[in-house]
Amino acid sequence: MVDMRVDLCGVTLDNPVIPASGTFGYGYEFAELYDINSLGSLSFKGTTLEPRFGNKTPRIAECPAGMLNSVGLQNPGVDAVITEELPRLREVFTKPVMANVSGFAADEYAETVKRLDNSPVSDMIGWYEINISCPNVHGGGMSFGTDPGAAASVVRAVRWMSEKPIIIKLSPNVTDITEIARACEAEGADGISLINTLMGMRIDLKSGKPILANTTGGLSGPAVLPVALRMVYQVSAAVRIPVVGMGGVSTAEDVIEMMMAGASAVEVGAANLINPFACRDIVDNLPKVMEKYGISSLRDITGAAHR
Amino acid sequence: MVDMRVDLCGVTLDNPVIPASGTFGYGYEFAELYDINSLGSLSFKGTTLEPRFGNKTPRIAECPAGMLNSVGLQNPGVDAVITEELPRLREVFTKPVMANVSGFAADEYAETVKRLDNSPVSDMIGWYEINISCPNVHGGGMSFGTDPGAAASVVRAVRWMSEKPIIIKLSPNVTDITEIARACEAEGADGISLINTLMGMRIDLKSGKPILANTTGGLSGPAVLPVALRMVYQVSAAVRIPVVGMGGVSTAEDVIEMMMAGASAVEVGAANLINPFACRDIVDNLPKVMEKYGISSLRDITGAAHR
Amino acid sequence: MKQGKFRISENKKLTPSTYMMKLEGDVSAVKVPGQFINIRLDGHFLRRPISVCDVNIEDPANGTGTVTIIYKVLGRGTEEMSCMTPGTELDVLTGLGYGFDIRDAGDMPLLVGGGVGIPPLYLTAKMMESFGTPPVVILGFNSKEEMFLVEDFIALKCSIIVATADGSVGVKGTVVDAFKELMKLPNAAISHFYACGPEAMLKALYKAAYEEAGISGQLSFEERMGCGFGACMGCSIETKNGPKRICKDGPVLRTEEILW
Amino acid sequence: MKQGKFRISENKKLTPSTYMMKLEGDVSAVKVPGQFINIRLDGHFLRRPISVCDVNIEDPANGTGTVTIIYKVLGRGTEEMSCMTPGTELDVLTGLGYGFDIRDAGDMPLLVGGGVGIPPLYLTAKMMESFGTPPVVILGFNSKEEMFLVEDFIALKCSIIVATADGSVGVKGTVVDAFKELMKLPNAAISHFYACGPEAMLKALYKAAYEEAGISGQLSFEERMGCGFGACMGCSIETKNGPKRICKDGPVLRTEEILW
Ligand SMILES: Cc1cc2nc3c(=O)[nH]c(=O)nc-3n(C[C@H](O)[C@H](O)[C@H](O)COP(=O)(O)OP(=O)(O)OC[C@H]3O[C@@H](n4cnc5c(N)ncnc54)[C@H](O)[C@@H]3O)c2cc1C
Ligand SMILES: Cc1cc2nc3c(=O)[nH]c(=O)nc-3n(C[C@H](O)[C@H](O)[C@H](O)COP(=O)(O)OP(=O)(O)OC[C@H]3O[C@@H](n4cnc5c(N)ncnc54)[C@H](O)[C@@H]3O)c2cc1C
Ligand SMILES: Cc1cc2nc3c(=O)[nH]c(=O)nc-3n(C[C@H](O)[C@H](O)[C@H](O)COP(=O)(O)O)c2cc1C
Ligand SMILES: Cc1cc2nc3c(=O)[nH]c(=O)nc-3n(C[C@H](O)[C@H](O)[C@H](O)COP(=O)(O)O)c2cc1C
Ligand code: FES
Ligand code: FES
Repeated sequence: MVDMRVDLCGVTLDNPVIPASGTFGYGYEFAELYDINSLGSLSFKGTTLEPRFGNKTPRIAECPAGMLNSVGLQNPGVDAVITEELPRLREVFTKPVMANVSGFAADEYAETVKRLDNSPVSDMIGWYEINISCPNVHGGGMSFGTDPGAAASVVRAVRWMSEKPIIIKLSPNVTDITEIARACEAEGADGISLINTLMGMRIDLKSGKPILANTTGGLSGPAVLPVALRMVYQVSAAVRIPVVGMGGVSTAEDVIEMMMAGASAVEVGAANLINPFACRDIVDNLPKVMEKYGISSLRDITGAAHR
Repeated sequence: MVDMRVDLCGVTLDNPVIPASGTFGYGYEFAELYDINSLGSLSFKGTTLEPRFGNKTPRIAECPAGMLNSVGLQNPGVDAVITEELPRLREVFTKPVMANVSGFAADEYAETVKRLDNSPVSDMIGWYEINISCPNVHGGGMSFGTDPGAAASVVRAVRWMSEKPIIIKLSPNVTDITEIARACEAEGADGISLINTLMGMRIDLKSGKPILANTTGGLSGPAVLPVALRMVYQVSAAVRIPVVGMGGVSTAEDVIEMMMAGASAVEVGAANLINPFACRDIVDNLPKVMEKYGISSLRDITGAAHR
Repeated sequence: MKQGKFRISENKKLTPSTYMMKLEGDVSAVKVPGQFINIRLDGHFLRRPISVCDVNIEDPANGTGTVTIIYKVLGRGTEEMSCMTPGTELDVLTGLGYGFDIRDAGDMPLLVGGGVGIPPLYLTAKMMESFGTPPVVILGFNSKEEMFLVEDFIALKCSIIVATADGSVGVKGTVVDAFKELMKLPNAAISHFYACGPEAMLKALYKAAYEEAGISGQLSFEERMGCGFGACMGCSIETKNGPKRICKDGPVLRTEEILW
Repeated sequence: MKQGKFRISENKKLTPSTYMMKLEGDVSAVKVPGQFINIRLDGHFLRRPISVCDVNIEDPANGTGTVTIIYKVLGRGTEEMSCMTPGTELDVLTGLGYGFDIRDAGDMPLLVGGGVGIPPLYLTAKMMESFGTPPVVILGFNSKEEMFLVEDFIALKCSIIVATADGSVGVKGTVVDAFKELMKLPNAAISHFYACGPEAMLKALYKAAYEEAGISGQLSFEERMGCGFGACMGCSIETKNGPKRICKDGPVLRTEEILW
């Protein structure tokens, strides 16, 4: 028998497989398809203080081995998440949830975490995953995730809003990701998750215009796997806090590769969209693949590539 | 009849298709396969002042819709290129060549350009393509291409070594590519070419170790197309000098998409490796695809997505 | 929603650019007209959403049967589909979308379809006919040579009006022109309308039928989709009732909620 | 080098993990033993390099014939190959690499192969035999159940020594152990050796045969390849004669030039 358990900031997961934010809604709709308690955890749709409709459609464009999205953080706002979405999730999911939070100013992140943490559903939350890839309205539109100082300011603002672990989710669209990761660690972040999407675009040959109404969007899917592995490898060497790896993972083999690069747990995004059973299938396949590569405990392989 | 001609820094090309540096050797070996004069031009293997063996093998790893390479600029050095490689190319290629030059210090780039420009084969050269993605030994190992000041220093050093157009080839591994492009333009670069490879890695599940001897390598192939299109779009809006687009191009449709994003000419890299006839096939298909989309002159579509 | 393997039993050219494909497998998730299926194609990352044109359950015990789709060759994916041979297996998600609500049909329902917006109306008409109310149907094509499914609607005892852009058959003009002609008839007491087609057509029809003629209806929309089953918010549009996901809360919206 | 479509005419399991595939097409680019072909597989970006085990020209006028390869299931690509059925078409580059130079064989050439390094030695032996000098052959396997091609070498009238790691057949040990046994025979006047197998085997053999016994030879190497035809420098290794591309200047290197 293989041991699939892993530890993330002091919480033990039955397995490292976590559907990534934005690709699994608030989870309960997937529970109609399979028992989502087979997952390690789930990261829910990026939640903001106010409800957001997001960008105009088209929001999706196909790419070789991947896709672009420019959803733009559509979500019903933190209050509706507390009163409507999470209570529905509670009925079908018994494990700690990763609460993905977005914002456009540091105090907005803080307020959103605070409301979640003081809500009747706060017991459902195992970790906060703070997505700092959104444009920073106070910093001129560049994303919080592309500047160490701005990233640190978000960590500083949210750090004391909860006693739960705060994981900062980084953008890959940077020259030196380790610099941002170190800045977050220095401010007291409990973990780093990466990567968010790579900025890309596609053009419709018939019209000559960008396919996405928003012009550019975020690339995800297998195409980004090598970039994600490289960044997880670099960041896990640069910080001491645990790393949640993601980007292009779609098989049990990919989960193992991401852990060897340095991840303690692994999120799966776009793969859920083309195969709604992707996460379940990965969890089901993991023991077989672990056996194939002689891995008896998944915990042991985190960072194997560094050794 | 469609018109495939395009202009690049004052030189007219019969068509925009240019094999990318590092994927076409010094060209003459491909001439055994087909008449390479059907191409717009070719960019030869990155040439340095001294001969270089490059990195240890494995230097190649497969990826979803792409590949990693860590060749590390293997080349026989500028003097052998002048006396051996280019004379062989001259026998089979009659068009202006793009001379791809690399270095590890600004004066090294300058000296390489100078030797080429004062050599008996300098008449073969239509443009210099200065690859600033290599690590900057004087700047602590970060690449010249990741810092506007370092990029500008290279342009400054090579600018007066030749009267031919100087095109600067940028690295995509940066937070803001427009900043680097503008710094190059300000120093007098005549064109920008992009993208070089995205830094990535893969791990061998059997050993748990990185596949590449060099740990990380450069990702190229269709996987990077959306990132390349986005950067070409951004840079062509940020500078007035022409842009040579590349990254994941493997069909005539991709060439058109890259031009609509803002490219005046288009390089094709990894596609040549899996189909040695890729560039010939793209040139052959272009007229048909132009007709399909009602394009009578390729020149006209550069930057269509901006309009 | 169900995920399953389907076997192509037929793949036939209907017009120079339109094909009909029959897929055999577990069709039990297909419940109402206006739903769609989402087809995985090798070498393409995203699935291709195509409306259900018809469904036939062969074995109710295990839900097996045949789903019929009609698709136009638009890009690389549909082009590859057009070359597939019977026997090929496809990975398909079925039972997607909320579909048309035919309980609102009333006494004289009208179906309006343009081009490859027509297929989902076939199953709609078939169900209406089975409830004893064959609808009035307006079908729009570019030209006579692009016509398809017309005979099938006739077989359902629908009253058919065809409009072609070039006038080669029926009314010369759009389905909206045909609709206006229809409304001039004294006995045209349209109770409710159901429409599917290009967005420009839907918008013009919304104006003519809902805003001007005061008839309520249901319109089926297309959006580029990430998942097709509600997970990604890739297809959301704003409505008077808040954001709706075309794939899950749609693809059908009611005239009353549309924001134009 | 030629690029062409090849039709699988046979794909057969030889051992639990080794398969033999026959490919029909234009084989005219295959000139010498030790060359390889490079196979494009759907869904994989890079081609898969596999040595030519045998080649048979059927129609010299247009160069058509059959190429035989033997491959081990290692990862996803070779696993997919193992499931392919006769009739499937593959895009293949043929005539890659410089191969073995059999002009140096001398009176008593020795071929040494380990595992899936054995296939290219078959064509080598076949050509030597056709020139009247059947070689001495040492073949190494892990165990009896993993043996393949042995009968075929015997049919070529070669003298065969088999070594297995578990001792289930022949010499217990490696091909190098078998080589050392061979060298103890009074009449073992090996003129030149040709070897292909895992790098550790090649290195040990180089030491035993070249450095210790003073026999020159040619060794065939494997490297991960970007192109397989000399364009990318992905497979270069350093030799005493400067850098060499395993795909184009190799895969065979001479003992004299190897840097170890
Ligand atoms: C709910 C729904 C029902 C549909 N029903 C039908 C039908 O019955 N018959 C039919 O012919 N077509 C139908 N379409 C349109 C059909 O999905 C597209 O024509 C098809 O996806 C194009 O794929 P492609 O690979 O040929 O084009 P490409 O342009 O190569 O596709 C690239 C990407 O864009 C997407 N895409 C391109 N055009 C559209 C579009 N118009 N709508 C949605 N996605 C698009 C593709 O799905 C793919 O992800 C429907 C679309 C939706 C959303
Ligand atoms: C010149 C040459 C001749 C060869 N001849 C044979 C032969 O006759 N029989 C045989 O069984 N094998 C041979 N090999 C090895 C064979 O190429 C690999 O086993 C095969 O590519 C593995 O593919 P995969 O998809 O199963 O493995 P994966 O690990 O999934 O492949 C991933 C990538 O790594 C490459 N790769 C993995 N292992 C190797 C390797 N050992 N050598 C080169 N590339 C590798 C693959 O080509 C692919 O690009 C030869 C290799 C070379 C270079
Ligand atoms: C449709 C879509 C929506 C997403 N929304 C969010 C989000 O709300 N918050 C967030 O942190 N990441 C979001 N992401 C990013 C993913 O969580 C993940 O970081 C990224 O897609 C890389 O993983 P993948 O390649 O497995 O998809 C979204 C991704 C997709 C495809
Ligand atoms: C094997 C290989 C070697 C390369 N060597 C060089 C080089 O010497 N100089 C350079 O400027 N770019 C080099 N590149 C980058 C390509 O020129 C090109 O910028 C990149 O591969 C993106 O294009 P593609 O996706 O079409 O391959 C190399 C790329 C590959 C795959
Ligand atoms: S396409 Fe994903 S929610 Fe509609
Ligand atoms: S694999 Fe490209 S040069 Fe050898």
